[in-house]
Amino acid sequence: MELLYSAKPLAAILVSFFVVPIIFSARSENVREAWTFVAALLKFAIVLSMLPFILKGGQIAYTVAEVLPGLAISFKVDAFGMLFALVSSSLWIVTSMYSIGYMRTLKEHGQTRYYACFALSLSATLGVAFAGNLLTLYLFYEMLSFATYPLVSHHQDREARSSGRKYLTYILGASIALVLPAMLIIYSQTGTFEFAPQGFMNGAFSQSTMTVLLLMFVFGFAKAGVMPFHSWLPAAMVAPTPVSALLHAVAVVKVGVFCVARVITGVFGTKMLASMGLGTIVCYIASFTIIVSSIIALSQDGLKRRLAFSTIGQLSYIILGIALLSPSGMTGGMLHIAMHAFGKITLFFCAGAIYAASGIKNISQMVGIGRRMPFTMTAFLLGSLSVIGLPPLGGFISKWNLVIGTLESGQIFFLFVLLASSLLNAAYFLPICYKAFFCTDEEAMFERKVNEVPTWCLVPLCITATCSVIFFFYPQPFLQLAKMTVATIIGAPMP
Amino acid sequence: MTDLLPLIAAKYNYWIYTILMMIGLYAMIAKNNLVKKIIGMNIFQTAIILFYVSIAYKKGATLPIIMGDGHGGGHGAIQAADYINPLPHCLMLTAIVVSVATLGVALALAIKIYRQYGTLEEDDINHQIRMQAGQ
Amino acid sequence: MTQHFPALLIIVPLLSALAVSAMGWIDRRWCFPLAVASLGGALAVSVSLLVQVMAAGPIVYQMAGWSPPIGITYVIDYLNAPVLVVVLAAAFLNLIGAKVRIEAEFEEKLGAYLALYILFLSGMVGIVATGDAFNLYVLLEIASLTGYALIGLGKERAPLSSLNYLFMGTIGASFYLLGIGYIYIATGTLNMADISNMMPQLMGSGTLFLALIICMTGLFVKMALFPMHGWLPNAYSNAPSASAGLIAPLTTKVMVYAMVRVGLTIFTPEFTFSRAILSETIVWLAVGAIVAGSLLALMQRRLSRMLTYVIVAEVGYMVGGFWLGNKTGITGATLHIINDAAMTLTLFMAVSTITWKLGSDKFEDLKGLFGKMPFTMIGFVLAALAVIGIPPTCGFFSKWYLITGGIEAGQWGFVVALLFSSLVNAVLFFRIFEIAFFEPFAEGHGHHGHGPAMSEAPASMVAPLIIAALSLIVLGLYTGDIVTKLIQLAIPAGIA
Amino acid sequence: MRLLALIAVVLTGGLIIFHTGDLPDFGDPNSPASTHLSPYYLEHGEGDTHAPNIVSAVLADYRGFDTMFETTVVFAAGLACFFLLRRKTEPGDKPRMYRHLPTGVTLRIKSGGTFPEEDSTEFRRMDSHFVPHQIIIKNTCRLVIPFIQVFALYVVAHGHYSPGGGFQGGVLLAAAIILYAISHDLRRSIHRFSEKVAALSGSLGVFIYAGAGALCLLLGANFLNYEALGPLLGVDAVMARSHGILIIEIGVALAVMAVIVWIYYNLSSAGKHDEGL
Repeated sequence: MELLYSAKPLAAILVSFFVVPIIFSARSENVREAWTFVAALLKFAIVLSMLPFILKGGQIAYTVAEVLPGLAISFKVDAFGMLFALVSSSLWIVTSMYSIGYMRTLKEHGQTRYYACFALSLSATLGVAFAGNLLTLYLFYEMLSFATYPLVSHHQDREARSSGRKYLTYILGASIALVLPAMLIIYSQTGTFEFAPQGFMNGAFSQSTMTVLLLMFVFGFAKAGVMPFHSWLPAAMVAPTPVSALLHAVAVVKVGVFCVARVITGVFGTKMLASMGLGTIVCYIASFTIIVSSIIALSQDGLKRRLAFSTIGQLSYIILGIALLSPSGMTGGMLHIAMHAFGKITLFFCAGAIYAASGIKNISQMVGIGRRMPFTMTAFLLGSLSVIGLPPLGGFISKWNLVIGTLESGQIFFLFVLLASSLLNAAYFLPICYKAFFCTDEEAMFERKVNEVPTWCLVPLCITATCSVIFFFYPQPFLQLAKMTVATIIGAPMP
Repeated sequence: MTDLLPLIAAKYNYWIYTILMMIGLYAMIAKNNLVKKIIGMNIFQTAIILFYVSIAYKKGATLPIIMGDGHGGGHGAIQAADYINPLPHCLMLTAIVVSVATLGVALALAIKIYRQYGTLEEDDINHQIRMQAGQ
Repeated sequence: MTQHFPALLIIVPLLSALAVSAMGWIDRRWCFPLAVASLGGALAVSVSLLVQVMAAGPIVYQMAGWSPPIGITYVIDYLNAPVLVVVLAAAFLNLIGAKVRIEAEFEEKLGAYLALYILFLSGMVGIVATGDAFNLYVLLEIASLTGYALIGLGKERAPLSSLNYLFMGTIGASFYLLGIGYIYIATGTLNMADISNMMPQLMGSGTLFLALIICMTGLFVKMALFPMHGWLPNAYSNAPSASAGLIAPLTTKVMVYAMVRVGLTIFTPEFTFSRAILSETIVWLAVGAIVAGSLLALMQRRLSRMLTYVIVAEVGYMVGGFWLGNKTGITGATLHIINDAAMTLTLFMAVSTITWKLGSDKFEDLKGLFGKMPFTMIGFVLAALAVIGIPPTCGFFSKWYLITGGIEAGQWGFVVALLFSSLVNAVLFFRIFEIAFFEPFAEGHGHHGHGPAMSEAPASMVAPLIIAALSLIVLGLYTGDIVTKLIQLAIPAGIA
Repeated sequence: MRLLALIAVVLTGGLIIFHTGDLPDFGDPNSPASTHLSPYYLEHGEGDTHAPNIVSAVLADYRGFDTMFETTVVFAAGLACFFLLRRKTEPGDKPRMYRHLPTGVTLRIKSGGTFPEEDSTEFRRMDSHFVPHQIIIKNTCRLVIPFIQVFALYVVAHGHYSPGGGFQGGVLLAAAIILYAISHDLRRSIHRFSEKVAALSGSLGVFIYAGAGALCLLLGANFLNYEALGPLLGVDAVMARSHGILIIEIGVALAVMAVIVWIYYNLSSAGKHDEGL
């Protein structure tokens, strides 16, 4: 495998970091938002420029500083990290566009702080994606928690305050109380943190200790929303919708599952877990979360809350996929990071668009809205189909792989979990679409004239919806990246 | 008991300094009046000074000022055993000065406290503080 | 001249303290520039010493030209060179940051205040640099005596708090003196290196064990280890802000340094950690300090008081880490001396800036501060993150070593206490962030009367604060270098 | 609280006494304390420093660095007392009391009236209603004070040869001034030896000490190594140490005298610098 030393990963991370002072000192709104765009495009360009090399099977490494003896803050871009980085950096561009429309339409306060924190969050997300060892991963994980706190509690009212408190309590509490000790115990035994394709535990612990450590990670990365550490996510929906969209459908929650996936593959090693049968435990936990969260989602009336519970379930798909430890399962899980991101962000954009245009948050009041906002609701339909996992949308591909994965590993139980959950997904999404388009004139709840949202909002959600469709037909480079990762892990030749 | 008595007799300096020190310490902790506490502090420090000075003592030795004419004559080489140990004395000169300085600052603070509360009884002062906090 | 740098470290502040105090009577305008120049000079000297030590190993300086056991020596080695730099840098930054306050609050007594400030610092520097056990006592008293005065002129209960501090401080220092007496009885010398040379023959000595206990008790009182911490919160929270910003970062940390010095250099680790029961007891005391400090901090309603209890908990970190008795733990404790000094400095400077503009540090008065004083709050947030232990701030890395040390030593109580205190710290600080972030600023409540509009503090206060806050991250990123190039070389062989 | 204190104290005392068994007997000439380091001082002290009083030699030369800080402690205490207590006397809007010395009549002058000059020989300011006119005490003290001062100078200068030195001499000098302040009154004393002079000579005293050390450093030797002063004073190394000791003893005496007087001024008048005790 080729290894290239290059500062590109660092540059990709720092782009949005350095734009923060500029955002703060910008004279006018336009200048400020222009700089956000510059940073977003630059970041995407840097990430993209690394892609060909990664696709050739290479890796890019860079060490910033050796903070502890033998333990550095270092980056290592591999296929899996690349996949995640691509998703988050491309979606930042779209979200920035959407933010402008949304924030200006609703005349939100503190927009400068908003854009600055957004940029910081993206730095942290890429940091997690490119982390070369567990310490770096943890560092950026925590940085993301703090950078997103002002975003979650953006409204600075009582509700935002209690949600912000809940958000930090869960995320910070779990990471300090569970992840940090687990890391320390591992480090004191193995003396290294460097991710390796087959983990670096090398039998340093007994099976029972391994079980405890694994669970500490799975629950400790509370951003992954595994039950019972999930309830911060619905609470965090008080944030402005672009925040919910990017952070709580893409960056924050995906960072959580990404961390779990990294730990399972890079720290513990799939072979070790398979031989000890630990993957199955995680699978059961994930299945529980999938089913329960889908059922809860059915009962939610607030659109964003329903989306939030849907997200919780979908996150556990990814964890389930990874924990199946079979090649297709892992491919499916990793691919689902990308596919779900595009689908879910579309849904959030639509929810925000509806709110910005009409001020409505609840599903029961959305009867007939499809006639007023046809583009938005069409996009919504596409997004929900993708999340449910129907062709011809990207979500189908990842779900297909997941299903194959359950068969490969011979655990039929999880196949039924996936199928049941898909039905539930359909049950909580499709009625919304149905009611939005098909209703009698009397039932329609929109007397007053509601128009489509401004172009700044509409364009992004159309883009992401279109992407979802495109990925069904052309799932590259994500599929390729996921397959490469799996190949590295199981030691197969590069696809 | 028969072993203990000669032991005490041979090392009575330690007993005396310990008792003195504990008297001082007790006064510092238990007394209510701030000036009494300051006095306790002085006893405490003095006990330690006594301890050091008693280390310096050697049976049959005299104070460490070298006898003789001081110009190379006199009675040959100086025998260290003839003079008591000068080092603890020197150290204690420092400790005495330190304790005097501490005493000065302690009294200054006591005066300031008296000016503020009109009393030096600690429970009265605490009472006043609690009354102020209650208002 | 470079070979005289260890002496200059002390002479420069001492002579300038005299000059400043004299200038207080002649022309007050010269006091402040002189003080800044002297601290800056001493800081430069300490940095150059650090470079020398890293290049060529420890430096021994013989005062009055007498060789070690006879005269007094100063020893600059891997352990104290970084501590010296941090101590001087902290005092320097705080002095600049507090300029406005000092000049407003001590107008008439400016000369005396600055002279005391510098004398306190020279005491601290001396404690860190000296290689003589008794000399350490004298310097300890210089630092304490000036400290009482610096605290005593604060508001409300300051004189009473200061007198209580004086009592406890004197008990602590006297115990240390007594311990040195016992060492002297057993060895006949006062030079640290000389004592440690004799230690191998005196391994079983009961007298020395008593000396160890007494010395440590004295130092524990001085550093306010639970349950001897009662004097600290009152003394620090009632002190004038400029003094609190000097004393809070330095005193406890330098006392912990003295503990490390006494434990490692005087008694040698073989002897210090030879009695498991002693180490065990002290680690549990430290656990008590961490838990009690954290819980008491939760109960406070004033920012500065809350921080004083955080200090109590931090002392527990360092004492516990040292008495774990393994290399990792001692590395963590030593690293935490440096990091905690920087963190406490930043926190207290931030509080000083806030009270200067606001006239109060009660929680309910902190509303809306993020909007009104953004730069001050950025500094405060960074320091808070360091105290909680979030990477890449320095607090994370020392906590890292401490916890790893605890795991290695099998002291699970200590590990749990550290994690618990991290969580409590998170609660403590986020409670304040919430108030300062969510609640709107209440116009018109009692601020200091500097015009009607509440705004950011003057640049001379904010700039040093921001520098201190950024140093937290820089220290964090250079942890690897600090540990491998300094601290690990400072820990003597013979520790697992 | 008291019971707790008693228990703590008894336990501590018990712990210390429990360990006395290991300690050398009182007056044991063979204890480590008396055999390791101190013989060097006794045997070489006079040869090294030309000071038969070994305590002085150790104090001012071998461990001169400690002593410098000892002087600094005194100075710091003076500063601390001043810093804590001193307050400006209230502006002249209160009635003041004066005694007319030739007649012994006490005058009360209301605010706004014309006050006598501060250094007037006929009128003296008073703070309390009754100040006795003790002619015997005053005159006795006047006679004694010069002798005390001369003796103090002897103690300072003769510290090499007999018990004595800068601290003892300084305290005696301060005692003379304090005696004056007690027997006359604080204002008169301050008039003769003002606060500013006290503060400045305190600084100067410590400065003589530290400056002598720094001078050695400038001359190329280690800090406080008086041998470097030899060429300057025109004597050999041993005599240079002897002279060095004298120089710093003078500095110590000056500092101690000034600071103790300064502390007395502040303590006795609670910082008001009025009539005092």
